[in-house]
Amino acid sequence: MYRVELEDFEGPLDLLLLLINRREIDIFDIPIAQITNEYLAYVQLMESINLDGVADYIYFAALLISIKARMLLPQPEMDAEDDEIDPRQQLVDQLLEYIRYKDAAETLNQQLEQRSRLFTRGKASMPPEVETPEKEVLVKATVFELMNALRLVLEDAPDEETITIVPQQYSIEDQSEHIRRILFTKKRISFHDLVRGQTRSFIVVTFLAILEMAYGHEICILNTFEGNAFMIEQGGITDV
Amino acid sequence: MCEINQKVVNTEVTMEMVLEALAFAAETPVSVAQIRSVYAEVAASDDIPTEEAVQEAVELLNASFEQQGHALRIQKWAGGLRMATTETVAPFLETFFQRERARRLTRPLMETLAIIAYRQPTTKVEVDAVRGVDSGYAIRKLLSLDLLSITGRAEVAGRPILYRTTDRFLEEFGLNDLEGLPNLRQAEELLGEANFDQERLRLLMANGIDHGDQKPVERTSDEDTTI
Amino acid sequence: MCEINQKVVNTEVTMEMVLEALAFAAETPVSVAQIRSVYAEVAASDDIPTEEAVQEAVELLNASFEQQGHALRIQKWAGGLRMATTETVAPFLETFFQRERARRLTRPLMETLAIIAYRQPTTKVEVDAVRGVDSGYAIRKLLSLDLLSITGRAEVAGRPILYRTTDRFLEEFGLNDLEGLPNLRQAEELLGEANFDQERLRLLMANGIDHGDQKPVERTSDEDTTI
Repeated sequence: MYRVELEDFEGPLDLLLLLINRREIDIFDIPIAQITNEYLAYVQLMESINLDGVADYIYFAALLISIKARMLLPQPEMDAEDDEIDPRQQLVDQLLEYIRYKDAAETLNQQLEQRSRLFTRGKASMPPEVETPEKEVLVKATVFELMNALRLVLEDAPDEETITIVPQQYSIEDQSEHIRRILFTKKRISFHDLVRGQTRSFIVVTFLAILEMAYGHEICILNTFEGNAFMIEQGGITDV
Repeated sequence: MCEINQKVVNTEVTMEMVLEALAFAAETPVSVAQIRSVYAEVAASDDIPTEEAVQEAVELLNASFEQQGHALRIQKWAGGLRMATTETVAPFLETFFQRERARRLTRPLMETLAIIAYRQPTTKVEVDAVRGVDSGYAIRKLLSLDLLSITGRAEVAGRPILYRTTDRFLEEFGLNDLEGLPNLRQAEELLGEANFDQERLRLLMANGIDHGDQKPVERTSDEDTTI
Repeated sequence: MCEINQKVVNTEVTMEMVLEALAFAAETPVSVAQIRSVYAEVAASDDIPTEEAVQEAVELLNASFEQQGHALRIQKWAGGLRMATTETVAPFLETFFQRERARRLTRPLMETLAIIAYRQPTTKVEVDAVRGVDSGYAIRKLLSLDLLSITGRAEVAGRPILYRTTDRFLEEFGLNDLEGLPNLRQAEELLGEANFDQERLRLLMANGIDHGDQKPVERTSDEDTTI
């Protein structure tokens, strides 16, 4: 019933501006009840299709509802100077501030567009001095580059066994074998008992091993309904 | 090094030529200070050229380019000098590179960048507050595009990271410094424009409306971030 | 695209200008055939310029460059045309690029610096362990760049040298103090959900400046076994 395409807005403030614009409403005199209803209809729609980022919209939904409630108060609220407080003021200020940056963003985008029509030297004309850079990749000295260097360390890091700070290393194969051995004697064990007192990487790899074994119907996962614990036991559907 | 230099000093290498060569070759804008010191070092001269001498060379070179019908100019970007083509040859280059249209950033990226550009140094919380949405992805993307950088942490609770724009930002947007940013207009001024509600607001919304064929859920702003 | 092109054709964009712009901006040398076809397409002309016309433009442009004392030339290579600087300005460019290179850090240096920044004071053995390669060269280089300094010896077997970052490091990275480095939570925020081991990041940063009271080497990952 409210026909605004979902892709037309970029966030709750954008949605509000769009609703205001569509009704040709004066931003300084927003009919809160009407806008709130329309806004909530959108948020419900977004929730129903599981759109990302709905949480951002919920805050403004709450804000609109509270403004609506305050508008209904029999006595208007007064500030220190005994002037009447418009419950919509904060929202309007926020919308006005947002409009300024939307405008600036559009202006800057035009500037980028204009500037991008001027071309700088291409690689074909690269002087011989830079044609043969050092083998090592050159990076700039910013904190973000420093963080990226950390990321590279993390991505390219050797296997855990060569790192002194993480001496243990587990593989899914090893953990599967470990689980098989235990289930051979015990038939059934809780995940909690299986990993009690172990390191985080032991737990994670064991958990992955269980998922893999369950997927291959080698074991069954039983929910015990006690906290978040679960049991595993031998045999998948073949046993049934 | 000295032997090489001696060879050169006998030829008449002017400041314009050095400026031209450095502004042509450098990957980022070259500062006037760098040009002065490179010139003085290679020419093995005690007289370091003045800043005015370099500025004058820029004017002379650009005048010569224009007069002789060249398609190149020295631009003042990010506090330095860099050679670039003129506007007039842009269609030829765009055809050559098969670039459909000039570069733009997506709205989430551009809004985030604008807020940081005008408020810098500032924090993610402040950007989130102005936009009304989480700007984590946009900030990371802008950092990786080298349009933003980290400048430390604010002296408030939680010590949030402070962001600012980079020289790369200035260069990409054709600005010499932050003073060159277009004035941030007052909302009242924007609203006061004729038919703001219909025209301007619609224009601001234009990206979204034009791309009506895109799927809403897939639109996570990571397309079209060419820079 | 056509509307843009029409606008340009009325201005006198010569073959020299197009040649100049393409030779300057192209990523690989431009062929004469490419220049002919781009020119014809944008000028929306039925007459494709001849090969001779392009060759003539090269001669004219180079003559103009030489006559007006420019440091640029169009060079003919097997693969096509490109722009280059004259021999005479080569020493200036060499000096410039030598300095440029010195101002940048290579990836191994950056990685080593990042690890030491967060784990300081720390030893070479620990840096080697995290990076998985020998960091001797990188550490020596960083010491010579005054980004690292020696702060004593660790009280463990062999008494290895302890390294820390310098004031120069803070200055180069625009930080007031080491507290200005992003903390663990912020690092995760900055790096996003990338395809690396978050646990490793946590371990790497755990004994960094935010928890300077913990001993680096003794630390294993067996605390915090909740899932």
